[in-house]
Order: sequence, then structure tokens, then C-alpha cells
Amino acid sequence: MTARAATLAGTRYVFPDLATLLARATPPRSGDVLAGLAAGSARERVAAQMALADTPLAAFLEEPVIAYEADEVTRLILDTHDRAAFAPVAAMTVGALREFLLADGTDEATLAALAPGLTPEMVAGCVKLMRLSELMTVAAKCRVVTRFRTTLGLPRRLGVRLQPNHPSDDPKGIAAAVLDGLLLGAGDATIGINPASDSPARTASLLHLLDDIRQRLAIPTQSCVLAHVTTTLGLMNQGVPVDLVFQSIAGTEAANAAFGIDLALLAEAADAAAGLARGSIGDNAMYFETGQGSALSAGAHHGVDQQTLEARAYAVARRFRPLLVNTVVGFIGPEYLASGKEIIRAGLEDHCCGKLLGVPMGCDVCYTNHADADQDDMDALLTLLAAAGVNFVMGVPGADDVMLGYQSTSFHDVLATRELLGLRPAPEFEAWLEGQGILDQARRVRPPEPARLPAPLRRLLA
Amino acid sequence: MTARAATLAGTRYVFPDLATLLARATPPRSGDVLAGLAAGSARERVAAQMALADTPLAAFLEEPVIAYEADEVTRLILDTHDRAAFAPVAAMTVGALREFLLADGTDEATLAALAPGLTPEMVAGCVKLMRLSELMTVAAKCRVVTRFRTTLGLPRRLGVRLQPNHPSDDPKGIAAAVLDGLLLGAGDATIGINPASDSPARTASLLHLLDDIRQRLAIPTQSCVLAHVTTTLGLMNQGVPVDLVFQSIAGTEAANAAFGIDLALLAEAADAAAGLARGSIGDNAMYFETGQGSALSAGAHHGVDQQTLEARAYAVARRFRPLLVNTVVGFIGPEYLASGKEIIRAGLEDHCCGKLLGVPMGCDVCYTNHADADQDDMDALLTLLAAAGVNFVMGVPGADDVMLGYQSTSFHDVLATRELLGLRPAPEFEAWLEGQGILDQARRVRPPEPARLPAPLRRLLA
Amino acid sequence: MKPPATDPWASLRAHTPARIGLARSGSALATKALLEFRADHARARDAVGDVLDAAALAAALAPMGEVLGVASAAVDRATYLRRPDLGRRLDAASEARLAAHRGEYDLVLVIADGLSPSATRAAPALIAALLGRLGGWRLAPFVVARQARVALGDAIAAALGAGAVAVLIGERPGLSVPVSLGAYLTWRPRPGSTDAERNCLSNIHALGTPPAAAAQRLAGLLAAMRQRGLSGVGLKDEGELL
Amino acid sequence: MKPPATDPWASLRAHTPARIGLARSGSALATKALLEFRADHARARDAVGDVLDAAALAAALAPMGEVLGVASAAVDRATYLRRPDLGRRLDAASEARLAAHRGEYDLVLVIADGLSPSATRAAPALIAALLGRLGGWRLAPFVVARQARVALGDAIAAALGAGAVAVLIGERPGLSVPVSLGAYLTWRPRPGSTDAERNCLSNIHALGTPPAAAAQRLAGLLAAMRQRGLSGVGLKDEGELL
Ligand code: B12
Ligand code: B12
Repeated sequence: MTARAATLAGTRYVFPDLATLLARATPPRSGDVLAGLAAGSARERVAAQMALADTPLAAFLEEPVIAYEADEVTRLILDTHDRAAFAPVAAMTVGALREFLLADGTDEATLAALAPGLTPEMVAGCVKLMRLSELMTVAAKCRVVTRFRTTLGLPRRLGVRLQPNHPSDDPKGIAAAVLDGLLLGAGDATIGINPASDSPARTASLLHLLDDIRQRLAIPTQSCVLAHVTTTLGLMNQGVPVDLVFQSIAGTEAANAAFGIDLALLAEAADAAAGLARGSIGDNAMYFETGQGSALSAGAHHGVDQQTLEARAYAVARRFRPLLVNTVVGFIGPEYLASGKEIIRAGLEDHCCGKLLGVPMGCDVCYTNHADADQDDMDALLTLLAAAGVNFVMGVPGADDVMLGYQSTSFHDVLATRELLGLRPAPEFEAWLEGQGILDQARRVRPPEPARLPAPLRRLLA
Repeated sequence: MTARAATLAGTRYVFPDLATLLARATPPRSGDVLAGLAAGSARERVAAQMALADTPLAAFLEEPVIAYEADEVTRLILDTHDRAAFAPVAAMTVGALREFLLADGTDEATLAALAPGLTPEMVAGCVKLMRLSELMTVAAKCRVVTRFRTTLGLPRRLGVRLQPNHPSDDPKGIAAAVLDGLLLGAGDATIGINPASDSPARTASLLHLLDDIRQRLAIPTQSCVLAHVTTTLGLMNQGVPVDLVFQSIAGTEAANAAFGIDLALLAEAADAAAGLARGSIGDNAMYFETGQGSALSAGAHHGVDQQTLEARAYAVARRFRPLLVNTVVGFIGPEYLASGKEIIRAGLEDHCCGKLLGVPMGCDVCYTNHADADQDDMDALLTLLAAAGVNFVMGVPGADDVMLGYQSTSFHDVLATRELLGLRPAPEFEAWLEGQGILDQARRVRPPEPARLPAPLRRLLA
Repeated sequence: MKPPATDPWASLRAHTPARIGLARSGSALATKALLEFRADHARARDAVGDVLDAAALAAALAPMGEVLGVASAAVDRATYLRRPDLGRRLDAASEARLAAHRGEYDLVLVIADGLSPSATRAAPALIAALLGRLGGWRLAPFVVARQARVALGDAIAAALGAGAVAVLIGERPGLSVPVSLGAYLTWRPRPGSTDAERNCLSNIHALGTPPAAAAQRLAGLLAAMRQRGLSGVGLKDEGELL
Repeated sequence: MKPPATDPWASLRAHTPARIGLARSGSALATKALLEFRADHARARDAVGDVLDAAALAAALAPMGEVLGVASAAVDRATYLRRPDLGRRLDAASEARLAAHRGEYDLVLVIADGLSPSATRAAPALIAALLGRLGGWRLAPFVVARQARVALGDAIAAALGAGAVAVLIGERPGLSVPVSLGAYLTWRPRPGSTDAERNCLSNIHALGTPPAAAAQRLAGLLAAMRQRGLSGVGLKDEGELL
């Protein structure tokens, strides 16, 4: 381990190893304070950013922030690192990488080619130096397109996961929320239920419910029940209709263990999903969720800051060619991201990191009732992410998730954002909406009176 | 005065008059706390918003928040209120006006016709109910186009005031900053210097400096030196080249008196400017600056919240058909807007209020070093305002105003925002930039090597 | 802008507390729906700050068995919210109190404030229904825990010497459901047990799984846990067949 | 991305402290410029929190005349930032101290911390240069004021019985210029004087108007003020001809 240092206004700040350097260079957030890793002053933070800017990218290949022997995520990152893709930036420092990413000549194709050459730690380090506007500019250059029954990530499109949760998984209650979402143009990314219960039987019945609705209404989309991967795996083997396999993932082996998973289990699940081959226009069949703080919460952070660990989770994700990766940014609570300001920055960081690593990033723009945040912060983050080209966001009835106990973005919020920035749903889904008579002449989502809906949809309302 | 009330969770909240109701309904900000006007709890605030939503718009015509006899701004507002324009909303409550503004059928033309029928208090009340996304949606529907030598406020255009201040008004230092800004595409809204000195002689020499540069380089723009209006008036009478007449204004007669102005003085200045008729394509010749907190700072707020008073300043502005109105939103300091969050909301409120009242709103997206804010907050506000269609923002070298002691948006910030959202400079100015070879093939502002600049520009660099 | 006179959503609303079929204008909510949301947000924020009425809870539990009160190392609500690590450790006095009651127990039931102290009001009814189904279990005294996280149950079980723990804890308050209880079961708990080793039954409240139904499912899970000698991702809630 | 070897901006930079000709990549700043900005922001934030070294200031002023120390009603820095109303009022002890020195004065010079306490270090030099030009003025003792706003000068003048006041106050710290002094002159000050009744000379520091030049202009303004019997928007700084 090489100590790095910078001198600011006469004071010399020394950072013993890369993990410390990354942590001290991170913009303020409560989780790093909780972990005892945050810079002690604004000056120390700037000094760390200066030392980080001067750190060669190659150092991240030589000094893993978590030991190779101790962590299978580190092994995944280093073993799959693509030296050829890395070559164009191999001689750069973190600060130079930032300039390279922002340069005019660095376009979508350059960034796509570069992605396999970047490790999460390089990207995390670079992002720590950036301002919000840069996080948007760089992310907006990246394009990660994935397909199952819809095409996600196309330019000027904003997808929505329709999230129709219910506190007792009541099928009628869920169907009502699905209908509300469909009429408001949501569901092109997926229709995905978080089940209140972990029971395989109940999960199976929810999977059937969604598959029925989808087929009955001929909706070009994919469904998902966000049970534990072991539950979903069991059901796939029983022939229950599983489109997407879901799992929460984190950036360390130990945190994943606390989630009851490892890479082998994910690989098994991904293989099983591939075997079903249910996608009509593509085979991206995994859905992952992440979020800063989960490793620390599980006591599995190894002295690494939460933003860097979050980027490592994307390395786990990209290994399995997911359709969707969703950073649930304000979900856990104020101990990791205390305020709207911290949530906004984290959301844009996560999105930028994921896109740079080649991951189809979406974001659950959200907050809990114990955090210092409100709808204004969500409006800000949603708009900024949409400007940065986020692949998808959540759609929850009235922004209020009645089972998970938090506020996300509503169907209405997404409509307003699409209209403000001129964004549209996934093309296959948009065509379906048009067929249902749900678009007005300006191609805005404006559901007609129930009586004027096509019969199958109308029947759901009865 | 009619007391208004609402009951929330069993508690009844009573608001003795409209001023109190408006203040209690305002989203949290330090200035209203300083004034002792803010709601005491989140519940009281929501109750006030409920009572406000139910308040008829007509009440604002009957119960002025500051007495007609006591305040010439109140008299201006009521005496110039256009009953015919008001007719379509005359029967509405504040809550219904909010819905009307957001409705699909309410478009640019509707809003332009409505503007003279709205008073600042109606608009302020309505805006207090809105979320950020609504402030953007409504403002984006409004269009206020003004002209002098450039056309400002057109769709998908974002103007910049080039602000080349210097701590001792050094002409060479100012010229250097002007050049920097021009090469970075700034200056279409105006090139406007805040003079460090109040001396008429020095103001005159700065006016000549700017006029020389403008003419020498044949730049389609207007110049301004932001001295006190009495100083500018004196210089106009002496034949010094004055394009725009500047003045800081506020929302009460007493606050304006503390600024050394009244409506008669502004009218005199506006007439003098009109007499010069220096505009080539239009005659909007006034430039006003405002900002929440100035009335309270002058002890001239009459128990009215700062956002409502800010809207009243726009009534003063619109009387004089300005080219530019600029809310300098985070300028004074944390006693009025404490944090990035408060500044962001205030900026979007001000912009929306101004646009609804028919005022050509720009915003100085800024903060001071004693406020709890940073560049990330500015990136957020600038992007959100640009999405909402703000007419212009500031361009300051490196975002650092070396005379006023605060941080605004830089030339670079504006470029990044224009590029992210696909916005362009004013058409006349854009054509000039093109002629100077400053635009690249993607029509981005990318100044070439100095050697390849046109001679007059190159000479400024030598 | 207003929903039509005969609102087609009315009948659907009976099936879910979710905010479906909201009136709107353009793509924004109608003013009434917007302000109701804000009122609920103010209420939910208050629910976080509630204080556990430990005395009332103890009184309600007393007829069913001995009750011990403990507190985590998080000294107050503000600390609790920012320091989950402290919410997982017992304070010294509580550690001692539990040590004095150390014994041979199969299970300890912990009632914890968590993020919604008021939600614990549903615990006595749930426990009453559960006790009837716990025939063969040697139960430790009930433990009422303040400023507690789920993992505090591990420390409690270790201090008492219990072979399993069921933590009934206030889940974070939602906008429409500000008081909801979650039950977390852990077999062979010890400080350091991970969430992968637990089973969870969440959303115990009138609009979710009511206490009586929850008791039934918890009893099933506990029985399966004991039979298979494990808890967590390896143990699925097979009891329930729809 | 890097500025060319012979930077055409180099010569222009001599004329202004402004951040002109910054290196960039795309439309963003180069990394070095970005981080320098952040370092300066950290420094400027610290400057706000500085504490006035009243003792050192009094020592520097003592050879030129009597020095009185006063404080506003804002008890500490945090209160000062949030409560400008308190920064404009004297605390009770200061009121009494000044009353004890009441007299017949034409002018009182106030040195105030304002938003940049360190900026007051330039005040003694300025005052030294100014005193030579204030022949016919009866001067009150110098007043060094803590946690002060500009309008505190009105209260000070009223308490001492002075017919005019000149407040030398630390302006808010900027990024490139973290210590700058502003001078505010008021004729016939009284609590309630408005800013329209004052004249201002701002940006007194090495890169702006240096103290010696400032003294000259202030003397000119003071003379004009006395002659015309007014200050504020009605009085223009005509002294200066370029
Ligand atoms: C916050 C939360 C999380 C956070 C936890 C991190 C944290 N520090 O809080 C994150 C995002 C990491 C998470 C992950 C998962 N969660 Co979760 N989570 C919640 C949520 C929304 C709130 C929990 C709460 O308020 N706890 C109370 C506070 C006071 O206690 P705490 O000590 O701070 O919180 C601990 C527990 O909540 C625990 N935890 C969180 N989720 C789960 C899930 C299981 C099965 C277990 C045993 C423990 C557990 O983690 C926290 C830290 O130790 C609940 C829904 C609800 N309304 O309660 C779902 C919920 C408990 N989670 C659920 C699920 C399914 C999961 C996952 C298994 C999803 C997946 N497929 O990977 C993962 C992995 C969980 C694990 N084994 O570690 C389900 C459980 C269903 C069931 N009956 O088993 C619930 C009910 C929501 C849902 N339906 O999706 N979750
Ligand atoms: C903040 C500020 C304002 C705020 C003041 C409100 C507030 N609560 O702070 C607002 C936006 C309202 C404002 C308005 C104006 N300002 Co001003 N302002 C400043 C600024 C940036 C900082 C002042 C400061 O730090 N004060 C120190 C703190 C500790 O004291 P304070 O008691 O909190 O502040 C009081 C004074 O600053 C006073 N004040 C502010 N501006 C002015 C201007 C004049 C001429 C006077 C007499 C007093 C005054 O208002 C404050 C409240 O009483 C200075 C630039 C600088 N670098 O200092 C310019 C500056 C002082 N203002 C200036 C001007 C020209 C104006 C205006 C006259 C512009 C106009 N054309 O209308 C107006 C009207 C002023 C008036 N007569 O009331 C010039 C003065 C030039 C000169 N030598 O005369 C300066 C130097 C900047 C500039 N070059 O434009 N201003």
C-alpha cells in the first residue's frame, strides 16, 4: 500500500491507502461519517481530491481496496478486467480520466468501448471529483441499451417500472394498481411487485397474476416478482412463468452473504432464466437492485466508502447482462444519506458510475419518512436524472408505497418529466399505449373516460 | 380582514389575515423565520396551504396585504389590475388556479392573456402550493419575449448576462473578462458591469468602454453599468451612451425608499431611456434586479413573507416593460435563504411567478460563502431553471465574482447546460458567434486557437 | 379535472390503500390530492419521533408472563436514527438486567420500538394469539426494547441464553400506513447473525396481515424452523398455500 | 485540454484577479481549475468563521487616539449570521460604555468585523492616512465593534452624540478576495437611517482600492458630505475624475 498526500494552505494531509483516500475524497454524506471514514473538514476533503486526481488509474489494479483473497467481488473485478479496452486510458491519472470523459472527442462509441476496461474503483474515484453538471454530461453521453420484450435505454426515452405493491399481496389490490399505472403510461421497464410475503406459493400466484394480465392485454413488457433469488429459482424449476429474475446485490462478498447470495447462485439463476428464453426481442433477463449503505448496514464494508462499494455492486451486475439495474437511492434511510441534498448527489453519482461501467441504470428516486427530504428533492433528482438520460425510474401510485413504507416517484411524476423534457416510453410499449387510445394528439399519456377504453382494459376497471 | 382556518388531524389552525395565511403557507426558509412569520410546524404549514387553496382569488383584490393608502406598490398593483383579463379566473380559488395553470388546455396564449389579470399576491399564493416539478411545468408554458438588439425569451434559447466585474473597475481587467465571456458564448442578454465605485465619472468611462467594444466588434447586444438609477439618469442627460437603465427594486414602497427610489423616479428613467431609442430591434430598455429578503433587510416588509414581496417587485418591474428582470436568488445570504435547498426552491418560485406576471425572468443562480450551499446546488438550480425555460442567467469568469464576493454561474456552466438540454443563444448573437468562427460543427461554442480568431477579437487578446 | 361523478375507481379502492385513480390536472395531481399527501407526510414524520410507551406495553403483556425492559446503546431518538450500530447493542444496565434472568430458553419474544414505536400497540394481541400455538417451547420473559434495531434481538437472546428469537419491531412509517409491525425470526441467534439467517413477516397491521393471521403464520414458521434446525434463506414459508 | 504553451491569457491575467482563460475539457473546467476552486471555497468559508482580534486592532489604533470596544446584540457568530436585526443593535453593556463617552463630535470612525473579521487588519493603515485629511473634524474615540452590521454605526453615533459616522466593515468574503473592507458613510445617523442615506466605498484591499487611495476618496466624500449637509443617493462621488 502506497500512502498518498497533498498539501493545502500549508497543511500536509496523508492518506495511508487507496480506500482511505477514496473515502476522504467523497462529498459529505452521513453513511461515511457513521463508518468513521469521512474527511474531517472541507480542507481535508479537497486535499484528498487533489491527491486522488493525481493517482494513476493503474494503481487501482495493483492495490485492490478489498483484498483479492478475501473477496470474490474483487476477484470478479480483477479477473474480468479487459486490458485491451483499458489501454487508451492506461497511462492516465484519475484527474485526467475525468477530463477525458468530458472531452468533446469522447463520444458514445468511445465510452462503450472503454467500459470493460474500467473498474468500479476507477469510476468511483473519478466521480468523486465531479460536480453534478459533469455527472449529467458524462452519463448523457453513455448509452446502454437492453431488451427483453421492450427496448430500454434508447435516446430520449424514459422507462418506468410499474410498482403495484400491496401490504398483503392482495391480487385485486395489485391489479387495481397495475391498471392505474398502465393508464398513466407506466410499465415499459417492467411490472414488478415486491411481495410482502416470502412464501413461494404466494410468489407463484403473483407471477401468474402478472403473466395473465400481460397476455390478456397483450402488453409488450416483462413482469417480475422481487422475491429472494432462491425463491424465484425454485419456482422456475417448477415451470411458473418467470420473465425477469430479481435480486438485491451489494459490492462485497460479505454483504452479499448477508443477503443470502453469492456469485455462483446468481450465475445459476441467470442460467436458469436464459434457459427459459421468454424474451421476444432480447435476452437480458436479470433485474438487480442496489443502493449506497447496504454493505455498511451489514457490517461488511471493509473500511471502504459507500459510493465506491456501490460502484462495485455494478461490477457484480454487469457480469450477468441485466435488463435493469436500479439504485434505490434514498431507500434505507438517513443513516446513509441524510438529506435531499445527499440523496440527489448519490443518485446522480450512481447513475453515472453505472453507465460508465456499461450497466443499464435506472434509479428509484425516493426517500423515507425518517430522512430530511421531501417531494421537492424528488422533483429535482428526477428531472436531473432524466436530463442525464437515466434508463428508467419507478412508478408508484401517488408516490406512496403502501407496503415498503417510503415515497418514490409516481406515475404522474414520470408523465410530468417526460412532458417537460420531451421524453417518451419504450417504442414497443408506446405503440401499445397508442393502440389502447391512451395517447392524445400531442402523444401525451391522457387516458380517456373509462367508457372509451378498449374492452379488456375497461373490464379491469369494473 | 377575514380570518381563515383549516382543521388538520383534529387541530384547528386559524389565520387572522391574508398576509399571515400566505406566510404560514410558505415552504420553510430562514427569512420568514427571522421575520417571525413562518409556520411553527409542518402541520400548521399544511393547514395554511389548505386554507389558502380554498381562498378565492378575488379576496386578494379586496384585502391588500399592505394597505392601499400606505404603499404605492399596492396602489400600482390594484390600479393597473386588468379586470377583463382576470375574468376567466375571477371565480376561482387559489387551489383551482393551480389546477387551471397545470391543465392541458392552458397554453402559452392563455397565460399571456391572463397575465395582466393576475396580481403578485395571487401568483405568490398559488406558487406556495406547488411542487418544484409544477413550478417548472407552468413556467415552461409561459413565454415572455423582449428585444433591444437581441431577441430574448424565445423557445429553446438560453441567454447570458456577461458580468465582467473588477474590484477597482480597471478597464483592462474588465475588457479581459468581457473577452473571456465572448469567446465562451456569453453576452447575448447584456454585457453588464457592477461598478465598484459610485462615481459618475467612472460609470461614464465604463459605459464608453463597453460601447467601444460592442461597436468595434459589431456585437449584437446591449451594454449596462449597474450604477444607481440616479447616477445613470444624470449620465443620460450628458449624452453618455446608455443602452439599458439598471436598478434594484423591491416589493414595497418603504423598501424602495431604502434603495433611494420610487415609482416616479423609475418612470423618469424609463422615459429618458425610451427617448434615446438606442435599441435596433426593440425598445425594452430597463434592467431590474430583485431577490427575496431585501424588503425584510430594510425593515420594510410589513409582516408579509419574502416570497410574496418578491412577486410584488415583479409588478413594479412589469410596469416599465423591461428587457431583463433578474432574481439574484442566493445573493444576500443565509439569513434569508439558508441552504442550497432553500435557494433552489426560491429560484424556481421566483422564475415561475415572474413568468406568470408577464415579466422576462432571468435568474442569478448564486450563493455566498456564508450560506450552506455549494456548486452542486448551483448545478441543480441552473439545470432545473433551464428546463423551465428561464430567459437568461449570469456568466461570471470561473463562477467567482471578484468584486461582489459571491459565486454565480460561469461561462462554462452555461455552455454545459446549453449542451445538455439543447439550448442556444439569442439568434442575433448566435449568428455573430458563427461569424467569429467560435462555433464548432455541432454548433457548440468552441473558441479556436487565438491565432485563428478574427483580427479585432485577436487584438483584444494581445 | 375532477373525477367524473361515478368514479370507476371507487370500487377498486376497496382492495388497496394505495393512492390509485387520483384526480389530476395535466399530468399533475389535483390540489386536494396534493395537500392530502403533504398532510400525511407531516403525520408520518411525527410517527418517527414518537416515544415507546413501555409502561403501557408492559402492563398489557404482564398477564401473559414476566416482562423485562431494555434499551439499546443509542441514548435518544436522534442518535438512534443516525447510529444503527448503537441500536444493535445493549446498554450496560440492560445487559446486566438480562444476565440476571439467564436460563434455558427455546425462544425469547422481543417487542421493539424500531422506527414506529406506536406500532408496538398491536404486539400484545399478536402475542396472545401466538402463545396458544407455542406449546412445546420454553419461553424466556418478554423483553420490551427501546431504540432497538432488529439485530438487538441477537444480543438479547445471547444474554438470556435463548435458542431462538422473534423480534416484533415497528417498521418505518409509511405515508398511508404509519404504524406497521414486522416480525423477524432467528434460529441460534448470536451477535453477528446476518439477515440471511433470519425469516421475516412484514406489514402486520389491519390493512396488511392482521395480528391474528400473523400469529398463525409465525407459529408455522417457528415450527418449521425448529424442525429443520435453521432459519433464513434456506427456510421458505411453505405453510401458506393459496 | 491544456492551454497552449504560450498562454495568450497570461498577460491579461495581470489586470484582474478574475478567473479568466481557464483550461477546460469539453465545456467543463480542467481538473486542476476545478479543485483550486474547491480549495478556495473551503478557505472563504473559514474566513466567515474567523474571530475579530479586537485586542490587536485596539493596540494598532491606540497611538492614534482613544479606542472603545463594543459588541452588538448578536451573542455569537452563528447568531450573527442568522440575525442581522441583532447585529444592528448594541448590547446593553456597550450602550452604557458609549454613553459614558458622550460628547460633541463631528464624526465617529467605527471598525467592524462584519462578514470578514480579518479584513479589519487593513483599517489602521487606512485610518492613519485618513486622519491627516480630517483637519476641521472633532473626532470621537475610535469604536471597535464585534458581530456588527453596517447599521450598528447609527446606534453608535447616536449613543456618542456624533454628527456623522464612517463604518469600516469586513465585507463578505469572496473566493479570490477573502478579505475586503467596505466603508459606509452616513450624515446625521440615527437608528432607522436607511441605506439610501449612506455612501459606500467598497472593495478596499490590495487588488481593489488600496487603503491609502481609499483614505483619499473617503476624505473627499466626507468633505462633500459636510459641505452639502447630506449623504446617500443625493451625494455623488464627484471627487474622482478619470
Ligand atoms: C429497509 C429494508 C431493506 C434494506 C435493509 C438495510 C437496512 N439497513 O435497513 C435492504 C435494501 C438492504 C433490504 C434488502 C432486502 N430485503 Co428488505 N426491507 C426493508 C424494509 C423496507 C424496511 C425494514 C424496516 O423498517 N425494518 C425495521 C428497522 C427498525 O429495523 P432495522 O434493524 O433497521 O432493519 C433491518 C431489517 O429490516 C433487515 N431486513 C431488511 N430486509 C430484510 C429482509 C429479510 C428477509 C430479512 C430477514 C431481514 C431484512 O435489514 C435491516 C438491517 O439489518 C422492509 C419492508 C417493511 N415495510 O418493513 C423490507 C423487507 C423486510 N425486505 C424484504 C426483502 C425480500 C429483502 C431482500 C431479501 C430482497 C432480495 N430479493 O434480495 C433483501 C435482502 C435482505 C437480507 N436478507 O439481507 C421483504 C421481506 C419479505 C419477507 N417476508 O421475507 C420486505 C418485507 C419488503 C419486501 N416485501 O420486499 N431490505
Ligand atoms: C449584499 C449587497 C447588497 C444587498 C443588501 C441587502 C443585505 N441585507 O445585505 C442588496 C442586494 C439589497 C443591495 C442593493 C444595492 N446595492 Co449593494 N451590495 C451588497 C454587497 C454585495 C455586500 C455588502 C456587504 O458585504 N456588506 C457588509 C455586511 C457585513 O454589512 P450589512 O450591514 O449586512 O450590509 C448592509 C450594506 O451592505 C448595505 N448596502 C448594500 N449595498 C449597498 C449600497 C450602497 C450604496 C449603500 C449605501 C449600502 C449598501 O445593505 C446591507 C443592509 O443594510 C456589496 C459588495 C461588497 N463586496 O461589499 C454591494 C454594494 C455595496 N452595493 C452596491 C450598490 C450600487 C447597490 C445598489 C445601489 C444597486 C442599485 N443600483 O440599486 C442597491 C441599493 C442599495 C441601497 N441603497 O439600499 C455597490 C455600492 C457602490 C458604491 N460604491 O456606492 C456595491 C459595492 C456593489 C456594486 N458595485 O454593485 N446590495
